[in-house]
Amino acid sequence: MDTFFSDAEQAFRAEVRAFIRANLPADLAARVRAGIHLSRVDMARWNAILDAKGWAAHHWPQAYGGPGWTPIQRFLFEAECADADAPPLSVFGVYLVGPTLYTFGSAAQKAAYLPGIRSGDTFWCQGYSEPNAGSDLASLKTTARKVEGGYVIDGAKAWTTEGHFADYMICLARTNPQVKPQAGLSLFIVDMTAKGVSLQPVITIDGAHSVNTTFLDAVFVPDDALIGEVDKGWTYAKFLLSHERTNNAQVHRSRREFTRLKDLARQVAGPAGGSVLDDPVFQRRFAALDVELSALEVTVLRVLADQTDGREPGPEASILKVIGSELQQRISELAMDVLGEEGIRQSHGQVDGDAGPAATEAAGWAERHLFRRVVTIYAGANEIQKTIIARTVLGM
Amino acid sequence: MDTFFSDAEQAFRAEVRAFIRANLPADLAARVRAGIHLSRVDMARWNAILDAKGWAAHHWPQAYGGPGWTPIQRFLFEAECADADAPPLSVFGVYLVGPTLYTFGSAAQKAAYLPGIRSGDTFWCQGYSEPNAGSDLASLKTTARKVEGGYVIDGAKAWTTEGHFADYMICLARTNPQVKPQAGLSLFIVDMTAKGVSLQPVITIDGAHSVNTTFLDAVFVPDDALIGEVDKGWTYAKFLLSHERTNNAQVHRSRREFTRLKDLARQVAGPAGGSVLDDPVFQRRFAALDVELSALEVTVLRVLADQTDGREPGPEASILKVIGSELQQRISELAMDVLGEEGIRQSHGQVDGDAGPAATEAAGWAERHLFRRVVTIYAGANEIQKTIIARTVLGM
Amino acid sequence: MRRSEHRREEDALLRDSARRFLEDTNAWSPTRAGDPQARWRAMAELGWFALGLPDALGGIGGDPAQCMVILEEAGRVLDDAPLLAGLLLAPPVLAALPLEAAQPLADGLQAGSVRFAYVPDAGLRLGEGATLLSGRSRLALGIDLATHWIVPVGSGSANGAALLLLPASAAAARDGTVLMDGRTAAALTFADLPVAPDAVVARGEAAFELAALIADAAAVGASAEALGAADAGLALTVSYLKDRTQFGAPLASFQAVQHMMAESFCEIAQMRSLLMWAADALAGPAGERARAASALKAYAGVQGLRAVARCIQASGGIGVTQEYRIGHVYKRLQTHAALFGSTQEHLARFGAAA
Amino acid sequence: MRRSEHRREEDALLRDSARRFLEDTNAWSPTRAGDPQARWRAMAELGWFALGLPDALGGIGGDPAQCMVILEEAGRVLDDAPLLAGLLLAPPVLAALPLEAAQPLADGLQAGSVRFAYVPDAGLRLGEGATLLSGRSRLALGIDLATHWIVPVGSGSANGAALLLLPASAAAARDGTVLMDGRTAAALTFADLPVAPDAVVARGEAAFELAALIADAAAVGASAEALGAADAGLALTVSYLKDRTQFGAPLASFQAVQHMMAESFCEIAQMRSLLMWAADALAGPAGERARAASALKAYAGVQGLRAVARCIQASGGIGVTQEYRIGHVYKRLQTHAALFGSTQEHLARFGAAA
Repeated sequence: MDTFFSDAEQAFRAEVRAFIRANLPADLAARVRAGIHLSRVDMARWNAILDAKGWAAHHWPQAYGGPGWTPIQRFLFEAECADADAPPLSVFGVYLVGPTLYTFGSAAQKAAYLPGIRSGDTFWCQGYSEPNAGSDLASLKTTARKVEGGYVIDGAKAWTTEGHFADYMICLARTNPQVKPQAGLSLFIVDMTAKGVSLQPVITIDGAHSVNTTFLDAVFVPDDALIGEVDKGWTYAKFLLSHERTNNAQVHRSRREFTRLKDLARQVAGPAGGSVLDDPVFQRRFAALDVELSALEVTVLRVLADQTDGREPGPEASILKVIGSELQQRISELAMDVLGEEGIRQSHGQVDGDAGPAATEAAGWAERHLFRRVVTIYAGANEIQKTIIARTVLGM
Repeated sequence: MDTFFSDAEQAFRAEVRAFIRANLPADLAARVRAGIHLSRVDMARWNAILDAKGWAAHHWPQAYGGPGWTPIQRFLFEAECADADAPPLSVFGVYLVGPTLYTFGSAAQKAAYLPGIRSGDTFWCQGYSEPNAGSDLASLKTTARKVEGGYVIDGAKAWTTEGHFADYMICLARTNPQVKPQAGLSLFIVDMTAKGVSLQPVITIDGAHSVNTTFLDAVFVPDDALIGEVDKGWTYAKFLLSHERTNNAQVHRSRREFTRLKDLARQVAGPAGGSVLDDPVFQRRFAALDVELSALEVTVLRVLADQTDGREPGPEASILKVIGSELQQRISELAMDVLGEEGIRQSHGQVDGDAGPAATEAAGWAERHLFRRVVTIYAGANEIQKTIIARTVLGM
Repeated sequence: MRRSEHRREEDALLRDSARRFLEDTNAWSPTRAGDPQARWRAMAELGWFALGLPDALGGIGGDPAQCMVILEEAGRVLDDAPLLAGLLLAPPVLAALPLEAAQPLADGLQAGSVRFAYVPDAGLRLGEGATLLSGRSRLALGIDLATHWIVPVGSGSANGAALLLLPASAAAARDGTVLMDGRTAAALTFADLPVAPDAVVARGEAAFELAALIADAAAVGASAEALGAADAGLALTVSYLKDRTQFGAPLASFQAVQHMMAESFCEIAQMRSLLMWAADALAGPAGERARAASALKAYAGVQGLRAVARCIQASGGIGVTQEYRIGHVYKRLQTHAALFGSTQEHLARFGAAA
Repeated sequence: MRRSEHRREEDALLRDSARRFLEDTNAWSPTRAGDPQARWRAMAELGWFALGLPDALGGIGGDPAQCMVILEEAGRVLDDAPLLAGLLLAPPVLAALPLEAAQPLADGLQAGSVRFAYVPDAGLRLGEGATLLSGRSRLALGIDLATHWIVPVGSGSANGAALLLLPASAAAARDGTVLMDGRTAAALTFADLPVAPDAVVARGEAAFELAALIADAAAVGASAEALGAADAGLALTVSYLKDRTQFGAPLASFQAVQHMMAESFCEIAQMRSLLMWAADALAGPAGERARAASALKAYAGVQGLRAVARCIQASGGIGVTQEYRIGHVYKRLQTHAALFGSTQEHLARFGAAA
């Protein structure tokens, strides 16, 4: 895709690459390669390194500490980070909460929270979905009742990823039950150490703990925890969800995984002698997947080019989540086929040295493969995305 | 699948094979191999040969001239016919109208019409669907008004396959507009030469004429053209549509096409030297399709075994149309990939002799491939079939 | 496949009793029996291990289709008992032994005291005058519980093939693991293990044919478990979808969800058809047996898995939690897709045979 | 791909004017101009053939992306004019000729009096001191209208490759046919045709590289037409679905139908992305150019075709009639899937290059 980038952009890319090579701790990269659920400490370490360089909040405006990059530069930065197995930045803090705060928050909120997000000192989680409202956000039941000096929040939030090490939750709650469902919601900052907040771990299909159910039992939040205006939360939340749509494509991570998987397939013995990648059937499957991934990369670039040039996003922005999530699943499905029996082992007898690449990488692939079932469900299930495409883009 | 059949059934199969080998005219088989839309003369010829042997109406009860075969014997008979490239029997006469008449018709109707269907002397077409009611039969607009001595039918029928050479139409018309849509329909026999019947050819995507729109302009039919009771037509029509569900699977035709295509792939030069079938990617595609086709064959046999043993059809009967039609399309799609440039030629320079098998067979495959788009649409579009499966089998 | 009314009634009775036992005692059940060996003996008391054994060894006739009923039911509850080897693979091995050697093993099998594990070949070989066993196996299920190992050696060709029946006390390095679906398994490595003459069930052509039969039967049996798991998974999902309301209506009422489940139903029905063919073909000639087994295994590994993935998708968030059962169904099918020959291997073999 | 605002405005103007002309004069239009040569001259008068030509030959800069605008618009109306060769392939061929030979051809191209056809190589060879042309080509479009043939020879390797520009009066047996999509095409067979020295545009490495560029450009241009056809087909279908009522509601209101169309939309959007990459890459190094062209061609042949098949399905019965346009869109995409290298060939090449 090199023809897409200007000489200046290529130079920028080289600068990013050099910085990462010099500054990304090797043990961190190794952990990224091996698994998927990173600890808070892991993520904070890399966040701090980037922050020192001024690159942590790389898609924020310069006024709020961003580096002032174009969307294309951000794309290249993210591509290089993925290529180098750098930890992902916290999705919630950097990608979702930051933009919400600098767009809708008060001056005091910006001052209080943005620096911590940038530096990686504070972590955030998201309190949108509820146990009885999966993709149907308009039916939220959590309430925030106005009291002297603040609000009292009652309810439960489902799928609070990283909630068990987050400092704050950005929480959607019903402040007005009289109006139609979408209209009476407001957005709050909830301190996760506040009285009445409790978590129940949700172990996911991969056997890991990254998700929780969060119970909010008469949690008091002060007035200045309200973001923007009361009853406007739905508008802000929608903004949030649509703001980083290109992030939903996960195209850099998918490209990196694809490349690693292809390397692995070159080393794993195939059924007919030679490597798996010597099998023409596997070759062709890799090629077909690569074609679709290449197309997605260009689609992301098209959306970013529109952003760079200040145009409205074209209809192709709406397909990123659907295509991106399906490709993530297809890559890990292919990985399971490449790995064969190694892929279903949760432990390996001789991982120290001569067990071969399949044994060393298998556990990570299997975990990712299982957890990957979630990507077509979260952030608006793909069926909902398709309905949205049909209705809003095609006018059906 | 040989383990499925008893020794007696294997012997029956051999008898059928011997009869076909001795009696199927070679020119007829050649025409079946080459194209898809047979003339009335072609079909009648083979029908007459079978009728002389007592095998034409092979799934009718013996009381009406059937040979008294079990469903499994019928399966084997049809498999042998397909294997030998025998022309298909008229779907409408033998498969649909015959069973309707011997089940619901009067003694006079049975005597008048069944022999001609058996012998191939009379051809029938189906008048269910209408220009504004595709898969939604309950919304039919054609009316039959009671008059002295009979009914006057007004309306239009869509997709009357073989209507241009049919002698009779079995026609669903509204006799009672007062009741709910399904309740007021009746089933009539319409003489295609009657005053007021006119046809407009519908050329299909393959460029051929097998389908028509039939206009019924004040067509008088006598009282004895009514099948069964007035206003009960919907019940009869549903019976008709569900009666030969195994026929919708088209499994014998698909198996025959698959075998022929594989033979062809052995002879056509592949991209990397050798034949197309020497390419492991094509090999695997053939294998994957063969697996699904084998599964469908067993599914059909399961339904037939239930029939043989007098059990209610199991839920698997409902999937035959969906799976069967999708496989038909996948076979012809694979054919286009096997044929390459030969597949898009409507004519071939040197079809006499040394043009090679691709050139000789290409036109037939291309026509079939195009016409094949229809199989997931007709007889209840597959989307409707899936809704039926979800509602009736899964109770959703 | 075409079972008489009588056999069908027998199958139904067997299915009911197996389902009751398995539901009451499996890992998902609150009343689960704690001791795997005791549970195994209870299964034996139900007569399961007589189903596949020939009359001559005190069994009841050797009908693979009845064994499939048990395996399918075990799959429904995601049972982790390694039933496959005892039900399907031991009978042909015992039938190949001299009666005096076979009878005590058959008796023990039926009593639950003799328990077999199948150790799939991955380049095992006999050296030194065909008496020393070396090499590494593929993953074997049920090694922990087994008293005897069924070990095909050099099974790639008739020349030099042997089929061994080794005591589980034989010296072997066990590279054990917990599998994706929670069961345990191990690859065994032998290093010049002396093989006693009476441990050799068959040699040469006979061993080659027996090993092929066993490999096919393992593929079919594993797929029967997968089918049971998938079928129960679909039922669970449909039931959940009827209860769960979103956007003001039960999920089951949405057309897209209905079509997803209809597609999974079609795939599972087709998988059942292939199982019926393959179960039938296990008793027939090797060519059709191999074709049917590979067709089933390949289908289970692609369409079967896809049918279950669709159930997860339709279930939404709950579908990806550890506590909900559908994810475990997925893991069972994914595990079986990798065991006993991969999808691609089976598809290639099926294609080559046609 | 990343076009300046200025270029984007130019593209939009070009698209509008091309669409107007093509809609007014194509085979589906009631006011269609009867004479293909006259229509061709009208296209030339619109300046289309200057778009791809370099300044030095009187063109306006050689931007493949603008040529793609024309081809996409031609695809939208399923135009049967063989534009590809003149728009995309002639410019690099003319640029490789000496100026005095190229200029009159470039002038004629822009005037509409010189019309090129691309005769794809399928084992053509030059014998007898590289002066006698023999062998058979693949199917070539626009042979009837062409005045000149672009003929790559021995293009499988640099060694012995040549690129010829032959007058359409050259002796060749034409194995002509009507294609599935209604256009005419022919495979040419040459039997020791003497080739004049000035008919040889390039030899050896240069010819090999030029032939590769042309083959890639043909794959990309054909896919641009396919994209236009598919995009217009989707719009037509969506519009039909909004009008057509079944079961008491517009078809467009059914969730299953909505999802089908959303999936087609996704595929067509992805195809457009690949076209933008490939159009860009045509001006770049051979490696990325080949990869991008093959990615696009393979995608158009599978997902593009599938997107249109879904439109037929959603349309129901009318979708399979000759009089309705969507079936013709399908035929165009199926035809393009077979021309200029099959899907599998392109996928294999893409995979090998990665």
